[in-house]
Amino acid sequence: MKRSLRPLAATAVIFLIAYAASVLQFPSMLSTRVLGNFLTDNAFLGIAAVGMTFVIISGGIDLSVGAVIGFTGVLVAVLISWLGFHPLLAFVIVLGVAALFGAAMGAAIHYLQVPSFIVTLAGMFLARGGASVITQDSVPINHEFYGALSDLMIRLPGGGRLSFIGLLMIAIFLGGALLAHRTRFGSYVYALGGNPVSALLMGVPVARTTVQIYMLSSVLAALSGIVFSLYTSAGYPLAAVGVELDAISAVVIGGTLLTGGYGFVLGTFVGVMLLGLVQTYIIFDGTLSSWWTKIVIGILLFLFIVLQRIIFAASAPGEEKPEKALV
Amino acid sequence: MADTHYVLEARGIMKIFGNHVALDNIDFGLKAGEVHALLGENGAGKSTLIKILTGAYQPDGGGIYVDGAQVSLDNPLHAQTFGIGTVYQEVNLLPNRSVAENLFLGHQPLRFGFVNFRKMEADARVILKNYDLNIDPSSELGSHSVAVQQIVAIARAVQLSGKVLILDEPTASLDRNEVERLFEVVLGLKARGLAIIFITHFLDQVFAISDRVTVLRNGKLIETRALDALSRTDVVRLMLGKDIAFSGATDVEPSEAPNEVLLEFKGYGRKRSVLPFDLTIHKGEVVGVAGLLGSGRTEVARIMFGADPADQGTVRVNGQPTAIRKATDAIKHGFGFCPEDRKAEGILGDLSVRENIVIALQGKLGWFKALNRDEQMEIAGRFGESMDIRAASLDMPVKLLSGGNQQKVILSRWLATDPAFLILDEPTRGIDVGAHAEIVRTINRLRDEGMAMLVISSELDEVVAYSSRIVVMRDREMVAELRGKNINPGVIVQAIANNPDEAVA
Amino acid sequence: SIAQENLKGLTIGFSQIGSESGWRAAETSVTKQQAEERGIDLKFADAQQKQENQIKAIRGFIAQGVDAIVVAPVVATGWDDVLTEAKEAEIPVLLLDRGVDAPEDLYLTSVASDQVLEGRTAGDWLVKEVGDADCKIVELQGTVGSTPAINRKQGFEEAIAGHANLTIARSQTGDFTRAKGKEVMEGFIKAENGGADICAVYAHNDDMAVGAIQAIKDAGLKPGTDIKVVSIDGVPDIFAAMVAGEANATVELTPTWPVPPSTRSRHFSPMAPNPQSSSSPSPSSTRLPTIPRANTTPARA
Amino acid sequence: MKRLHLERLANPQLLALAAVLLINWILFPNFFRITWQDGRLFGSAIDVLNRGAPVAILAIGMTGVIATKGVDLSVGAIMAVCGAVAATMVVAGYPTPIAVIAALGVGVVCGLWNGFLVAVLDIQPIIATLVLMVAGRGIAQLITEGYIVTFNDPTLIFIGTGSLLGFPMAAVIALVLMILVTLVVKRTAIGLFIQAIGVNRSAASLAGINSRMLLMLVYGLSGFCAAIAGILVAADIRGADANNSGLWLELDAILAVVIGGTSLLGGKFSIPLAVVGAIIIQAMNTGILVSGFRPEFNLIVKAGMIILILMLQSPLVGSAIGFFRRDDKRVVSK
Ligand SMILES: Nc1ncnc2c1ncn2[C@@H]1O[C@H](COP(=O)(O)OP(=O)(O)OP(=O)(O)O)[C@@H](O)[C@H]1O
Ligand SMILES: Nc1ncnc2c1ncn2[C@@H]1O[C@H](COP(=O)(O)OP(=O)(O)OP(=O)(O)O)[C@@H](O)[C@H]1O
Ligand SMILES: [Mg+2]
Ligand SMILES: [Mg+2]
Repeated sequence: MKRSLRPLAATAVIFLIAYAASVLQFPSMLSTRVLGNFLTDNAFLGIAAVGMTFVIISGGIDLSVGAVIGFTGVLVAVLISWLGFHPLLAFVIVLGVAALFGAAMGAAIHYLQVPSFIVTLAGMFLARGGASVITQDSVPINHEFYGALSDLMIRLPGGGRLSFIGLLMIAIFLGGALLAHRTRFGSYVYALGGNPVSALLMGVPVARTTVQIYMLSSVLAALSGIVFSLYTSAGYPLAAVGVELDAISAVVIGGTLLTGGYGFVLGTFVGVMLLGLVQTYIIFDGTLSSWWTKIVIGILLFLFIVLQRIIFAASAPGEEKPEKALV
Repeated sequence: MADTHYVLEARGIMKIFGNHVALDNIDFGLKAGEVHALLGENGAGKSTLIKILTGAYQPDGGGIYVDGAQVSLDNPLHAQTFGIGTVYQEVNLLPNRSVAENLFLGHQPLRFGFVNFRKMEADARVILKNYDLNIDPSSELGSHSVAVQQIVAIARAVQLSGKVLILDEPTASLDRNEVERLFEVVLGLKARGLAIIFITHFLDQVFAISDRVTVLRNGKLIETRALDALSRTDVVRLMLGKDIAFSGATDVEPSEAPNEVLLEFKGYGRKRSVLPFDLTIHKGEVVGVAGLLGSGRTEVARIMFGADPADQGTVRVNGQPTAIRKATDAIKHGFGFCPEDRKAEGILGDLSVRENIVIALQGKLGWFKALNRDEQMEIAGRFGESMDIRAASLDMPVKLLSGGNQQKVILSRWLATDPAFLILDEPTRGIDVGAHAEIVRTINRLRDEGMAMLVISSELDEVVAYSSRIVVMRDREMVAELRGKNINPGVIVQAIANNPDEAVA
Repeated sequence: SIAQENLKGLTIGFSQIGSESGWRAAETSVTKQQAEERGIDLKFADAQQKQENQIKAIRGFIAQGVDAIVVAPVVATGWDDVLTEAKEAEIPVLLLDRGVDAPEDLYLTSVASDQVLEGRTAGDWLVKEVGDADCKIVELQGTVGSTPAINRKQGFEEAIAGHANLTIARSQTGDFTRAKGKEVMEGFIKAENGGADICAVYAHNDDMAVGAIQAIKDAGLKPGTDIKVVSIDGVPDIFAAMVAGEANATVELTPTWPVPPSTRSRHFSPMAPNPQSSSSPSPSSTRLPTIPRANTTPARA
Repeated sequence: MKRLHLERLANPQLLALAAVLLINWILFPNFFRITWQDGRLFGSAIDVLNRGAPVAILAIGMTGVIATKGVDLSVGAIMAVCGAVAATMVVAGYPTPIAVIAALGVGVVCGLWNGFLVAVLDIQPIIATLVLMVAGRGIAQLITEGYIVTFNDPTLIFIGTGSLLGFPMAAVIALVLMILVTLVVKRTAIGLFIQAIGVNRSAASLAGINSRMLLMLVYGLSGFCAAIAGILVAADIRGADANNSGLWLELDAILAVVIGGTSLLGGKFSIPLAVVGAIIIQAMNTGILVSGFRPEFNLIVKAGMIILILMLQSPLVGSAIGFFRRDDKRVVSK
């Protein structure tokens, strides 16, 4: 196996082991319904995490993701319910707004040379604040097109549903993987994360690429916001609080290095599924108090990363530079 | 316009860092079909001029002309569009990506808008073949030695150069064969009419392929001249502003008087890295290590120092059996180690020159016996003086120093710890003639003072100049040990080449 | 009226908002205790304040085939799809604490407190308390955008609307926490002439009020006397403060659960899936008894 | 001498602080009014010091972590755990010093756990500390069983709300801690070593620095600081609020460190400037409180302020400042 694919494989193996263990305990977890739910329930997180993967591979971080989801949800809802726009038009508008927003953040990061952490933190405040200035209440969306879109699904035998948004997430993951691993843009992203100085000297258009990366992340966050609004048929300023942390964890659990330069889009998919599995497991268990829920999530997280390291170490018996910690 | 046609020209270039004038009114012209050597001491401003010529830095004055037309190069990408390919001094590639991608980044062959990996890797294999490099193009660049990376950088630049090829110390840490290979490529390009800028500290190489030389000193242009009118001494005088006494490769006087044994390695080795070897090192002895690129010299050094711990064999220090599992163990026994990969494992880029010099000594002293600022200044100043480190200030970040000066800083770092056993992996890499002679002198002096050393160098003259003994590596194995008065580069080459089973690559 | 045995052995999923306050923790523990008394297998899921987690939990409950689902929704909108799924799976859903904006046939019933009324009750109390005197009020809001904060603000404003002598001088969010309540109150005191201009503080929950009381004391004023304190929830610490004369009134909300304890037979039982209930006039507005505590506990020491 | 003084004042952190304070003063003219009341200073400016103290204390520990190229997301959760430990112990009747020492000990243990994951298991800091960020709050709630554990222990309350020479205890503790840690870091080689591993861990290890020990130390210190902050916050409201204590404060602490000029990529750091960063953040928060903006604008105002600070710190403006500075670099060789 190619050395670079090992973390991905390790994560996938862990997911399978964990899933098998859960099914042994709760046989009903092996149903099309649960599998369908995995996709539908994590669609918005997955889509946002694809964008986050690019940002992290490039050596940055985007804390504004959750807030952008909340903001776009509110904007879509307001455009449709208050101003009577057609949903498709509303989608175009919010994606455009998000693209500008991301471009502005990327430009600030590149030209002002401020760490992405700060810029996107300001972006997070701005988006979340903007949403609550528009409305503090949650705004329901009642539009037949919306209803139709959120009812769009393939019913599977056994009560499962492959929803539109679940499939959309898969499509985004595949597209993201192609973009990251098969295009010049993708190689620029890795180059920036590997060594920005070298990247510049090798002729990578650093400014353009940086702007594009944050644009991509914001646009995907906005798409995730649209998905979230489809999921809940509403826009709510407090929606998706903290999703950026979930997205970052999914990315990192998926084998991407937070220091940049290494990672896989499909690893993030496994990461998202793994996080979803933990939640589903806890729901199926149903005996944990609020606090034990948190403790158990922490413990499972810990077990996953340790397991991942063990599998990785076992499959790479040669030397391993301490710098390149896996998880 | 001047009567000669310059493909690339710089007129009146100024570059000022803070209040340090790095380039002062430099004129430089490059003709098609010439190899133009750019020479000067460490810190003279060669790399800075290159960076300005390729858009990596913006000049503070003066202009750049391509084919007589003034251009403003915003970034290296812009320079590439004019057909200028560059190898910068420190290998500036992406260790996290594959060899093929490093060769083609920005120019990957596409199919339906997507990168065609199969073609890219096939092309890469063909290109690498020109350099006798038989590596997997899909392997991660960072998994290869500095020398391999340097070849990849050269290959990339050659690919990109339609008009001008700039090589900033491409041959540091390449072995003879590789250098010859490179020269073949360069001469081929020259014949095709490319203009080539070549920076090196090896005068032999300058004379081997260059047509003209330009010499810089302290940021000022000294002279541009045709090479055939110059002798080695002339060039050195131009560079240093004075003559130096050349310490030839002759005065090896291995003290046959058996000194005390300092180190005894028995069956020492590491799986997948170096086959077990036996080596005894005495006090006051310099053991040179020779071998081809990739023969495992660096690995031997790392195992001895515990950077990659040995997994078999034993080591005795002063007769006492001991275990060296990590660098701190080795340092406790008075070891020191100048690694080969200066950028990744040597310098602490953002820390000051002063801090870089005292760090190992401080590490030895521990957390609580801190050297105060004055003591640090004193130590750093002392070595700055004796090693002739050219820095605007001892408080400037070491990454802003010229490459050769960084090397001196790392050497100073270990000398400051007063080691009993010093491992030097390519210590003269990127060091100018003056300093080179100085380092050879230093090694000889330290040996006479009783220090034991293991020195790896691709420059055989140099190895001969200071070694008491030379071990030869081939295919990760110590295959020969040469001693006695009659060692010379020829003998070493023979020992290296004396391959029982020929033909692998 | 329903025999307790009927519930024995049933599995009920409970999607709780989270454990953000003592009040919420109390609600959870009452729920668990009640379920245990009735022999119900309670599947508990803490959503950590996130609607998406609640939806996931409900879906998980459906996949497990529970007998009923109880939800304390974090927000009113966004439940149509998942409730439809539950309905298709023929699992009755009960709403706790708060109603939702979904067709009434999607859930069995809603046992909710009227948060606007809570705010109004607090406002009415203050109106009566100050009489004709001028009163500058500072308001400690809950988390910006959260439903209780919006409703409790609205109710309070409605109550004081007709009384020109009562004005809200400053209003900031204290995030429902004691620490932020204290910090915000400190700021208000500085901004309003060292607190001398403030006549009353209205906090959207008791925890913020407890924090505000400390801030008032630190500023050298007497809470309860110099500045009146009225809040909502009825947690033990506010009663302690009332006994000490440092708080004036709270609107008490007793954590409860729709499964009828013997004393609260007014509530609907999940095990009486009355086919009519979906079409009955207003099951969703069944209200928890909100007791304006001020009337029963004249707290001035 | 005078020039040196000007140079100090021209650093971007102090400029940003001045800008924020100026805005506060314009929005609320009484911002700097300080009175003497009940044996203590009283005023908005004092509130800034008092309320800023927990984040400042977190920032002290966080600076070390970030200087090693790490990050500690768990400090908020550790605050909650330590506050809970201290509160439940005093409520259970243990003497206050024992309770405080136990809480501090728990903080250090939490920090060392993080350090173990990062230094020994080589797990990326963000994910290593995420474990405790999630689980820690659960542990805190487990200790308090979800309720706010209210206490009346006078010593503990004094720690939270008392004053020394008129200054709030929290601010005094933060100041003392800042001075102590800065001294330790400057007077020993620890500071240099931290920078070295932050800049280039493999080079530092080859130069003989025991990076594992150092990382353990740094994360341990961060845990210790979080414990102090947790005790302070609990003592301030006389109760341990496991769910809310320190919630999202890790972000504020990181922000403070970054505003203080320490790069998230490790290397050079300054503890005092991180504390200034914390004060800037708090000045911003207090400014919002006293200025009377509607709360739905809080985040927008905050974003605006961060953008302002960011502009002030950007190299573009930095070079303008640098114009007024003089480099007195010593030239080493001829
Ligand atoms: N970014 C920078 N900031 C400040 N000083 C710099 C910077 N880059 C280079 N210098 C200084 O400019 C001078 C010239 O450096 P340069 O790298 O061009 O030397 P060089 O001739 O290439 O030397 P070498 O042979 O050692 O590579 C040195 O004194 C160096 O310290
Ligand atoms: N021509 C080559 N073909 C394939 N692999 C090579 C070649 N040259 C070097 N390598 C690789 O580079 C590494 C070199 O190992 P090492 O650094 O110990 O060698 P060395 O003798 O110190 O050579 P140098 O320092 O000159 O690169 C090995 O992992 C080897 O696989
Ligand atoms: Mg150079
Ligand atoms: Mg080598």
